[in-house]
Amino acid sequence: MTTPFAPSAPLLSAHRLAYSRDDEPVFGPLDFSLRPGETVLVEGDNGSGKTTLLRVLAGMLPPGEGEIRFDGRPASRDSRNGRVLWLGHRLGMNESLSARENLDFLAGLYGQRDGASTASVMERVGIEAWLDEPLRTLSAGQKKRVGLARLLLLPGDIWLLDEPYANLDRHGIDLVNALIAAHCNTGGAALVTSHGAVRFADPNARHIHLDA
Amino acid sequence: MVTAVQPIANSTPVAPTTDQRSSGTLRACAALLRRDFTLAWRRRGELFLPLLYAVIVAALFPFALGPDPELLGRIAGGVLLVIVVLAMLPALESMFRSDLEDGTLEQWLLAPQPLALLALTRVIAHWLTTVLPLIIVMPLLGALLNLPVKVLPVLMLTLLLATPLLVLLGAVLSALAAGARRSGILVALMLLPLAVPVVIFAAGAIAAAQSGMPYVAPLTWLAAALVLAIVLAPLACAAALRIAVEA
Amino acid sequence: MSRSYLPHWMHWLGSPPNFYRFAGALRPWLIAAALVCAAIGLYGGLVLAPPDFRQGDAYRIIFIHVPSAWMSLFIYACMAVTGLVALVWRVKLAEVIAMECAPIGAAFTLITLATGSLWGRPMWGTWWTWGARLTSELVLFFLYLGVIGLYNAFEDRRRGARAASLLALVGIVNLPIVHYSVVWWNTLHQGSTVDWLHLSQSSIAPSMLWPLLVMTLATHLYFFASILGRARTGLLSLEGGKQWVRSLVTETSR
Amino acid sequence: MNPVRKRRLIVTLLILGAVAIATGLSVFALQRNMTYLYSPTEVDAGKAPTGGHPFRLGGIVKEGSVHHVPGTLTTDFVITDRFQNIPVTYTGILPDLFRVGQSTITTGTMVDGKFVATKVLAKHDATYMPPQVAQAIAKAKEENRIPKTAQGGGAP
Repeated sequence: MTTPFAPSAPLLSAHRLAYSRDDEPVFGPLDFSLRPGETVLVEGDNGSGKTTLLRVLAGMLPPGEGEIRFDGRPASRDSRNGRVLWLGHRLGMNESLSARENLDFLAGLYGQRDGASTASVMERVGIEAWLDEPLRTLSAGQKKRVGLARLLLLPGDIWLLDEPYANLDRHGIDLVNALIAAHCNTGGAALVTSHGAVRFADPNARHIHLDA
Repeated sequence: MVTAVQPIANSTPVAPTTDQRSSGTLRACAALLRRDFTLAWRRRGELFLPLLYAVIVAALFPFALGPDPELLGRIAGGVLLVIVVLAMLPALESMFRSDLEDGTLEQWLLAPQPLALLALTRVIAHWLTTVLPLIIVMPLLGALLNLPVKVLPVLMLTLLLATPLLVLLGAVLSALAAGARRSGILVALMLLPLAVPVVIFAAGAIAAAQSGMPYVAPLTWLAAALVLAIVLAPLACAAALRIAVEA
Repeated sequence: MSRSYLPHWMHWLGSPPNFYRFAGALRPWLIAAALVCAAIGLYGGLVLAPPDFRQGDAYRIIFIHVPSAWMSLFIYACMAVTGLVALVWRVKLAEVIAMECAPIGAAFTLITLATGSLWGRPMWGTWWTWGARLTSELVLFFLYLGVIGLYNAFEDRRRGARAASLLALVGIVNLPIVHYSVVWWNTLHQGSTVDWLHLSQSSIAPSMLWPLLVMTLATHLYFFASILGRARTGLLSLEGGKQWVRSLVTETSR
Repeated sequence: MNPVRKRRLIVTLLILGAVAIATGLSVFALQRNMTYLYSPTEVDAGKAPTGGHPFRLGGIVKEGSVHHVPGTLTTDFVITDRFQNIPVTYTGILPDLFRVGQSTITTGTMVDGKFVATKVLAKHDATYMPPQVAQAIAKAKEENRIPKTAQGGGAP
């Protein structure tokens, strides 16, 4: 039914995509595409619409104008849901539950990547010791790592990461870069926002610059 | 600098196919139920509060009205019905709030499962954890208020039909108000008027049982409304949750 | 996105400045027509129409009660339809109209309940009874209040309008209940008097029917005039910083 | 079938199914008649609550049955549905519309075969006409020239 992505069509593409809030343009119109193995870095100052762009791509906000395509087909809940993984300002996990309980729940919703397990992804992000602690006992950086572990556990191929470097130390930043690189090496793609304070590791990554 | 690039779990990420999705639907509902039960268990102290509230209010009536057993017995059915409705209200308000605040709803939205189905599952979990205990203590409260024994089964049956209906309605209103900054007691204020017809039919059944009359008709109306609500309320709920996440 | 499915004139009217001008031009005529109709209807109902064979003059409250009751349902339907348009196509004007319907509808519902109560006391012998018609009309009133309350609970008014529109759509199940309550259940409230399909077969004398119909027309005209005016104000406050509003202000202040 | 259509189909079928079941249940419930009130025939058949439980009795005030007890506010009358009669006694002020032939809803309890009402409500039918027309109709009805249906939707 749904064929795996054709190599010719980009995983995700935007055509004349623009969004305005109360008729005040927030961003756009933008044209860009995201192909397998590609990372696009969205840069811009505070208030330039980076988060809004990602929320529009994730389908949480309706596109004001223009079009979003997945695998060359117009975006719909069916073409988007399950393959887009979203890591935003809000962790998307319950603080009273442990990382294991949260991740198991999300794996129940999204399915699980072949060969990945809750324990293995927690180990990969370096906080396996916190697997069964309630999230509220974790530091902000550790919580962010649990969020990263989610990306490794769930099977989506398009990562939309909003400020993934926030709250992370130097090692954490390297970890994010390494995870993105590994994801792209296996045919995935990532769209990453950053307000520019962090230098993205991959020199080949493309950049979208949003003006405030 | 970039550390050595490790392959992620030796696998390529592939979007799930439709077949995988439909088979995953049950698993997703089960996962949500398990999660909500775990959370409820972790906050089991909070679950006792509505119970305690119901017991205290029921205990207040003999004091307020005098301990005339005949008078108490006559009004017990209706009083218990109203106590259950009131005890349910506070929990309904926050049905989706914490999930909206910590971003879990965003994850629901992007999951490959229908949002309405997740909302329905949440309603079921909510009913099982917060309302079912109230129904279970009904015989105790009935005894406290001298409820005639023959009315008790009808009261239980009525509550089994009326409370899911109220939770479904409450879920829609709770989802609608979730995105509002100042919701306060808005959900209660919106739900109570809508609960009036439900209470009227439920009270009709109880009153009929009390006076030895057939009580099937009002229960059938409740059942009809419940059947409609089970299908329509989750759809409305899903639409409301999408608005809530737009913030 | 899917706006292109709307016909052209809707696009034109949906643009706030166009609507503002159109509504401003139409409104005085509607108000005048509503006043004329109300004057004729009230004169016909209170002076010309004969007293009822059983109720005497007390029945004359129907010339207010019945049109208000019809309006309470009609306005809710308007609110739900424009609310649906607001939800599906996200037309700003539809959001404004849906939200401005609610206070007018609530007012008509309140008038219906109050006049009914005034009539019920001498005729039925009670101010209020928990019959199906009265209860469902009361629920309608609370639905209006719920829409208003939900709308005002949001800081972002456009999101508030969409949430409240959804509530209005959910509440639409109440409309058939109000209308058919007197048929489905044995209530104290009487059944319908006016048979819209066969007006001449209505169980009301023609000399009483025509003022009722004229009053109905008057309330509709008043509603349209009122909603146009309210929508104009609503648009102005929503579009406060826009160029067209600025030029409007400079035009009028000159 | 593409997934969007499939989901829409499922949702539509679910809604239709729910509406069908709900309609069936409503029809069943309507047959059972949610009793806002009981008719004299139902009371006579023992369908109304007994043993001091209050209920609503509805019917028409029978011709020639209204007697005011002098010096009190008490009124005795008979409620009929043309098949069975129930004697009613009520103390209090009667509504304006209360008169012979008027459909009436009383709330109270059965005491020794007599209905002791605590509340009397007059149910208005949906007919409005000038007195002259009413007289003409009454006259015509006496002469059996007009069938009952032409009188309007005034079902009790």
